Amino acid sequence: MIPLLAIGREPLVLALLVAAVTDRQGDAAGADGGVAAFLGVVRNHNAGRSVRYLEYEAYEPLAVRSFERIAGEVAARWPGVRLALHHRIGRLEIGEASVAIAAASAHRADAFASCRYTIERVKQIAPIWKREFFDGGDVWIEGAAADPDDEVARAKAERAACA
Amino acid sequence: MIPLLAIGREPLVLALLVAAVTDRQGDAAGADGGVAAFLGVVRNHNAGRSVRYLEYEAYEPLAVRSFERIAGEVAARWPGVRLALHHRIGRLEIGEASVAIAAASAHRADAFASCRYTIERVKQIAPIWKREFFDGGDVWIEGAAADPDDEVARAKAERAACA
Amino acid sequence: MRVTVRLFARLRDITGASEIGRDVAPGATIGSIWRGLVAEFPDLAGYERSISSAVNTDYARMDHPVDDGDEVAFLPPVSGG
Amino acid sequence: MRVTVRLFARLRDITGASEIGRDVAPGATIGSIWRGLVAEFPDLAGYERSISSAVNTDYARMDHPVDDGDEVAFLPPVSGG
Repeated sequence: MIPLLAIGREPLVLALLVAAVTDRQGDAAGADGGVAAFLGVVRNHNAGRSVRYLEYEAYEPLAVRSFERIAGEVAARWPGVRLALHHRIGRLEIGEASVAIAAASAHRADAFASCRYTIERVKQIAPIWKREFFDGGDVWIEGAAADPDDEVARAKAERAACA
Repeated sequence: MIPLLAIGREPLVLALLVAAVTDRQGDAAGADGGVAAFLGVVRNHNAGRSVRYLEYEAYEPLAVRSFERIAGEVAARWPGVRLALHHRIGRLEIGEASVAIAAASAHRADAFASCRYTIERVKQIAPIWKREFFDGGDVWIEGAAADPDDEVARAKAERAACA
Repeated sequence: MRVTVRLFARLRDITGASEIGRDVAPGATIGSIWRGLVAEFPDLAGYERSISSAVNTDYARMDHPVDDGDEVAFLPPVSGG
Repeated sequence: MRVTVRLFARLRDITGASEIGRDVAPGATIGSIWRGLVAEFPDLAGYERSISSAVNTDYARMDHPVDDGDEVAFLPPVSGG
């Protein structure tokens, strides 16, 4: 079975994440009613630039810890949700998936909310960076100043999740 | 390429729906930034009963038309979203998927909202019924009185989608 | 005029048929066909307020007139997903 | 005391190194190491308000003291997902 939380260079396979979150043992077996999933995909346009490809890098051990932190937040906020989160690094072409998330729950509202919350938190606190290679140059994309203890950011992620 | 909207007896394969919504041609090729997806899964418990399996039936031609209507509502509310929606009928075991949805969009907020909206509308207006076989008997599950023109129901689906 | 009536899920269990042929008078509506069925199968009466209907695989209201050859469908509350 | 400094993304481009060894005095903090780097690479100064930092692969604040052998990391604003 694949790990629930991972960073790697191989193409992401959403079906493996879905299988990982629904293959429960013991009392939880068969209790899932819904799986919400998300794939982040490399887009051919950004900020008016024609994107050729992206290169992702990560501070891998801290990124995995960040994923564990996010999974812990999800477990506290949505008990019973089982979460899988994989991020790809290296060179990614247009249309390829950079991040894959699957969240299984007895009820679809929790599955959707926790899945959305997870991608928001990845963008806020995971030490991962993308370098955009566009027609005419390249640029490091810089988004959020990462601070896992920033409760304002966390509340914003919860709002985005409609939680 | 598989159809975007379908009803059938074969097991659902989410990856095929994801491929169908992201494989765009012309100007739209490469424009997707995210895909939100949902799988409805047969649960082993419902209303205090131990479920053994479900049997789904549909008024198939009207169900497909309902899916087309939902896709039209999504296109009007979230322009640029590409939607796939498949529902399975026949006997389904615990853990099997009864419905699969994928929604691709340039922006993840639209992908999530349209995906959630779609499952809410399926439950409201698709002429599909499940018969639950539980320990000790069986029962037809009856949910929503289907009325595609009911704007109160539609607004409720939009609220659930956090739209 | 002759129409085909399609019945689903528990409505089919109550009537014992998924498809019924019905001779109807000119001016018949979905509603008049429904009332005829309720007279024949009293257990259908409980669906008075929750039934949906369709003509020729499109949703239609109870006051919708029917034509010769139409397929009329009665739908109990749905439970897909 | 000797620490290893890890630098990512544009910080690495500015400094030209993904990993730098640094001798630091007792009482050094993440912040004092950062200020030393900024003195050496003035282009880092623009990150004053947006930098994040970590010690031994855990997020840590600028006032966090460092020990001999620590791995200190400086992170520009993140852009995963």
